[in-house]
Amino acid sequence: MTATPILQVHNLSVAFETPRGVVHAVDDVSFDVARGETLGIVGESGCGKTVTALSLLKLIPQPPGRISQESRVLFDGVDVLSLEGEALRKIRGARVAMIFQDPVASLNPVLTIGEQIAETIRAHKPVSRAEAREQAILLLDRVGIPDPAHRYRSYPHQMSGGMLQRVMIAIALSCTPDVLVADEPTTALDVTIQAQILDLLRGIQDEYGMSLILITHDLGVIAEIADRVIVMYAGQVVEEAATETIFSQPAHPYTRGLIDSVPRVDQPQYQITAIPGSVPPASNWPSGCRFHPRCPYAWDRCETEPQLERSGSSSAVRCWLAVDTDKATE
Amino acid sequence: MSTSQALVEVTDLKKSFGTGGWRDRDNRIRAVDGVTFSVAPGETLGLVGESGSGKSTIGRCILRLTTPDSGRVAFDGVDILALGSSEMRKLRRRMQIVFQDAVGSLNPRMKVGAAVKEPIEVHRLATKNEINSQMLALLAEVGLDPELSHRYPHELSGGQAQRAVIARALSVQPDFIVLDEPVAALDVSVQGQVLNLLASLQRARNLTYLLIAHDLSVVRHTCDRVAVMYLGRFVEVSNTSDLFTSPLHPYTAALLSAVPVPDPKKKRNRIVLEGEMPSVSDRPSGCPFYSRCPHPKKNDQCSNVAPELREHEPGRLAACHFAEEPLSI
Amino acid sequence: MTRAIVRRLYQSVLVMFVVATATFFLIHLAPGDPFTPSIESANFSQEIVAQQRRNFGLDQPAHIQYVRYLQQIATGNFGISFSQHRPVLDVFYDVIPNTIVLAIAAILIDFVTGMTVGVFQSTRKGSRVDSLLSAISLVLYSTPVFWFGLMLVLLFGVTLRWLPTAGAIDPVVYHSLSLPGQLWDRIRHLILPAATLGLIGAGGTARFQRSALLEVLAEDFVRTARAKGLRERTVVTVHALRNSLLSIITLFGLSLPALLSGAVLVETVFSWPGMGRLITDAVSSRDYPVITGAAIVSALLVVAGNLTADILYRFADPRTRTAQ
Amino acid sequence: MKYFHWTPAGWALLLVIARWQKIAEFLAGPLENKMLALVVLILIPVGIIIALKVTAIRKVESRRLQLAITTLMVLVGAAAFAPILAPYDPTHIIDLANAQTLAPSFAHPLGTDEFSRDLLSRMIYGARISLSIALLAITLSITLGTTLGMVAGLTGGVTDSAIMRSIDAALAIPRIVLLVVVLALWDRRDMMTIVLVLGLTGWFETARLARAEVLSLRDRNFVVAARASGVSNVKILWRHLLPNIAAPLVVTATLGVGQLILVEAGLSYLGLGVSVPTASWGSIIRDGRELLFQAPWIVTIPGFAIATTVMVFSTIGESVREALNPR
Repeated sequence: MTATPILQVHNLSVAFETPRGVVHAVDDVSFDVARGETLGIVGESGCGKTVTALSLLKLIPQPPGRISQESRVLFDGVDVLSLEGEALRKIRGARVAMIFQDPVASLNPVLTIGEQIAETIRAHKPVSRAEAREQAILLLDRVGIPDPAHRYRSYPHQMSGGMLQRVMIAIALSCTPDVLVADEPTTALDVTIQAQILDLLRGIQDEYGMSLILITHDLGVIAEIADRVIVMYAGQVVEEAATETIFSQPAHPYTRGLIDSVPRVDQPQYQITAIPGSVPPASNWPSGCRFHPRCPYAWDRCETEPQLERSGSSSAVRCWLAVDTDKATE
Repeated sequence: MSTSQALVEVTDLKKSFGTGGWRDRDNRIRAVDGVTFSVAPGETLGLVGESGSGKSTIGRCILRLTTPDSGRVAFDGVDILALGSSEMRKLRRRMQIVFQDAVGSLNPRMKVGAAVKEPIEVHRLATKNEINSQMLALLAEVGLDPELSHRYPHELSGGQAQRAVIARALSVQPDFIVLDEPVAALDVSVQGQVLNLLASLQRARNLTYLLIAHDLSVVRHTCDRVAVMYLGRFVEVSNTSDLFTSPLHPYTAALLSAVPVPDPKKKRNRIVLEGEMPSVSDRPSGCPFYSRCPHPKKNDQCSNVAPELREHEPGRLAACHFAEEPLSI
Repeated sequence: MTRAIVRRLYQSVLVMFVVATATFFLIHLAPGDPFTPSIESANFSQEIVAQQRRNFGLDQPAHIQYVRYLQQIATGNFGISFSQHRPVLDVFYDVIPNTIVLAIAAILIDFVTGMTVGVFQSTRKGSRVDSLLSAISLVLYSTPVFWFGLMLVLLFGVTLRWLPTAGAIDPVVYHSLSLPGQLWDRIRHLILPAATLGLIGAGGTARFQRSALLEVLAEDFVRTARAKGLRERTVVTVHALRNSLLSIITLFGLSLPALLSGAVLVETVFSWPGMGRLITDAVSSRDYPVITGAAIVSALLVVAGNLTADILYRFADPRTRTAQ
Repeated sequence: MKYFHWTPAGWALLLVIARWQKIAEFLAGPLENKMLALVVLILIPVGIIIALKVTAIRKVESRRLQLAITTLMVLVGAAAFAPILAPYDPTHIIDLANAQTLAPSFAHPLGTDEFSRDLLSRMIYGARISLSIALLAITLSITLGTTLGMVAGLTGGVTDSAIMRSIDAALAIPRIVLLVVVLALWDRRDMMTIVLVLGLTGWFETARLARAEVLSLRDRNFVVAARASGVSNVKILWRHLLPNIAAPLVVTATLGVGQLILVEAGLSYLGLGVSVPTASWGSIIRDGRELLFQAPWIVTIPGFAIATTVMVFSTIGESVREALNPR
């Protein structure tokens, strides 16, 4: 592990033009990912986590999307957002790979799964058709698909969601990337299959030594797999900390509320402390601190927007409580 | 209604769906394959299982939204499958359903207020003058701003829509509500609100719930008793606290251990199941769980003889030959 | 898969049966007797009319008429043409090849231009070229096909004098030409009618292809393909186009009746000796055996075309080709 | 009020003053004329209001849509008040011996046909024929198609297959061929015949659409929830199904008007439209085709009119569809 992070995101802001006005999906998001690290990004629907993930590979359709001028996504020192054409293509899938939430929709229904793996290999490596096929079968075997040589010729509709997510992982692994971005990889799957996929992700990360960015709304998944966590709310990063710290000493009221509002399978609970209100729509963020209309600790200072304050190398929080320690102890 | 009697009693319920035309009799999928249970008044029974286990089909059969192939469903002592359509319509007032997809459960062309009022009008539960005030009272009861009665469903957030759906279900003053994944589609921070609302409504109105869910933590929080389903059958039925601390069936154990816990310090004995739930159309001859069972003692008996759902401890049933030697989690 | 095709075949037979039945009732419910020739063909011999009536069994009770009628249709016996004094089937043998040649040429123009333009547009969505081509395709889509034909006649036949505007061959010189010369003569005659029919159709096809491809381009698997680092060309051709082809095949099946409808009008404009021209001529001479026969034959063409499209679709889409 | 402008209103007022004598004649004239005006004047604004309402909800605004609606209003005005606006009697032949085709001039802005009939007047009267036929026929076919499609979708079983197989058969015969077979039976065709025949042969696709929509809605949760609340089938049909299939039907209807105008023009071109001497745009082209070389304007002008009208309906229909599309 070297000191320089493999991926650095600086001031990422993404907006979308819609018929109802401009939607600021992601607002000034910054974070680093070290080599070999697992970074968890947690947040609810509409908090901007998927848009952030797609921006890492410049996969936001422009228009209607718009990535601001100040935004930088430095992969190994190169700004991905400034790349075009071949240079961009050589990073996508080869050095930074992605898997998505819905494996059924994410695979092309009219191509065999084998072809979809092999074409990725051939897009990045100078190998023959037969060699790509061989490698694809090995990958299918690696991700735990039984009878891979036979399955190579299967179409997506012939396989279950769990198997297809394995295929997606095989595609992602095909060029041994430095970073794997997994956007809600287990949300569409049953819980026993989710356990299998998480095991697989952990296994390949150990084996290939890649960095993993895991995006999810499920705090349990984060607790199991992430080294470090970023909590997003309403298009912004509200808290960043090591996984243990986030769960033992959540600094932001939103993080705390989120942890308290999920029922636990491992211990009985008689009342859940729910966060009041609902997630604001991206077209209309609240002014000031975006969480303050739902925050139990909000006071007049929260009418103005707090900044993300760093404390130490790996933790940061966007809350006036963290600044105003007198108030916090009250 | 006597309290000792079960409110809902289901006996040997079976339901299968055809895949092809009427000629493919052999190709039918047995979604629910002989299920027996009862729900006591005021109780919450949880129905847990992975997708395709048949849990939603049971909910629909109980409300006769689909007609089961065989078996008996008794509501407050009345066999609802034998009722004529007009008697059934009257009985519908006492049993309601709440779906996962809240926005989709509301007519997109009908304002929220009208949707809540409709069942009251249908069953003539209030005079014309009272309907509006009743509707507003219901909205208040579920924690919705009366202003929202003039909105269309697509103008609501998921949580608000689910509250409106609950208000509509309450409008006929039912005794029994089937909750089919009521919070699965909601944001994490909103799930808790809706669960708390359901719990307080149950206390205030003495409601009986059948909660269908795949999320075990929600079930643990909400239910008095839990039935675990696998391939259209019950593999375990138990009171909630025992089920979650010492499951008898290896599938329940595996299911529990697979749920990620939001506590990085907690290290558990993790059972990761091999493979996937077999397709319901080619059901194995012995124990349906045989192919994936992690139990160290599984043997030929398991592959040949399907275990019966038997009572192993008072109030605890399991369908496993080795229920006496459960896996630890 | 084979079972599905067999079922479609059986359905097609059923459809043809209903078509035949419907035409039967149409004839019998018609005000007056369709086998009474109109004024123009009044000099027609009573003998032939009587034979015609016997042929269609008009002297028999209704149910026997119906069964006999179905038998006749099934054996391809549509009666005798009033105006041409010979079996309708023979008349059809002369004209159907012409219509099929015209239809195939039009389909080629229609789908090649339409799909090319549609694909081009969807890769440049929102650009100026896109809006221009959209406007052109809307105009074509909204233009009456016969009028477009007349405009082409006016331009290429009258003003520029590049191409012949009537018939399938040049009646004066055709038979003195060499074989390649004859072929060239036929092609020259084909160009304007086929272009009329094809370009009008291409307007609709382009609009359809554009929206079909845009829809596919918004799918998740296209995003996956981009995330994998495939070339944009590959993303569009291999991933998106192949999926949009499925809906184009469906469109092809659906557009056949419209194409034949258009052919009726275009053949009239260009005096093209095909089915359409035959039908309009038959109408003016009240040649009812030809009219009903033409309805059944064109339905047969449509049903056959639909069956082809359906089988093609089943081969193109693995989801219907291989069972779960 | 967005589509209301004072300038055209002023022009309209001037027109009323200038031609008040014709207006009096029109009001005292035959009932048929007034009925036609009423039909056109009612159906189109209702359609426009629905279209605007739908598009306004989703904020689909475009110059194209505005242009289309303005053009449509001009067409509708012309069609409804043809007797008032037309400068000449469209069927009046001045003097058969001296009849001649005149090129466009000040007296005859669009020229005359071979019988010296004023083309502008014939075009204006043709507009009402083409529009009324298309509008009445679409009303008939949408009503018929919706009813039968919903019946098929809701009852299922034998009724469903019988209706669907008949529709398959009817759609297998190319529209023009089917119409030719039917229309050839009539010797004289008045407007109502054409409307009836077009309406009765035009509902097949609507029925398919209505059936498909009903089938997809039938299992949607809000319908299931209504059933679970004990709502009767009739009420489910009226309150839950019909309002939800209305939108796609409006789109089909709007696009269908355009197609009907094309079909009607085609029939008139074949000589199977409304019997002479009443002018329709298609029959003007038919009359003019012999003079294609000498008087090309006779053929050219009605074609532009047809294409414009169809484009107007296509544009409105597609805007509505776009507004309804969730994406």
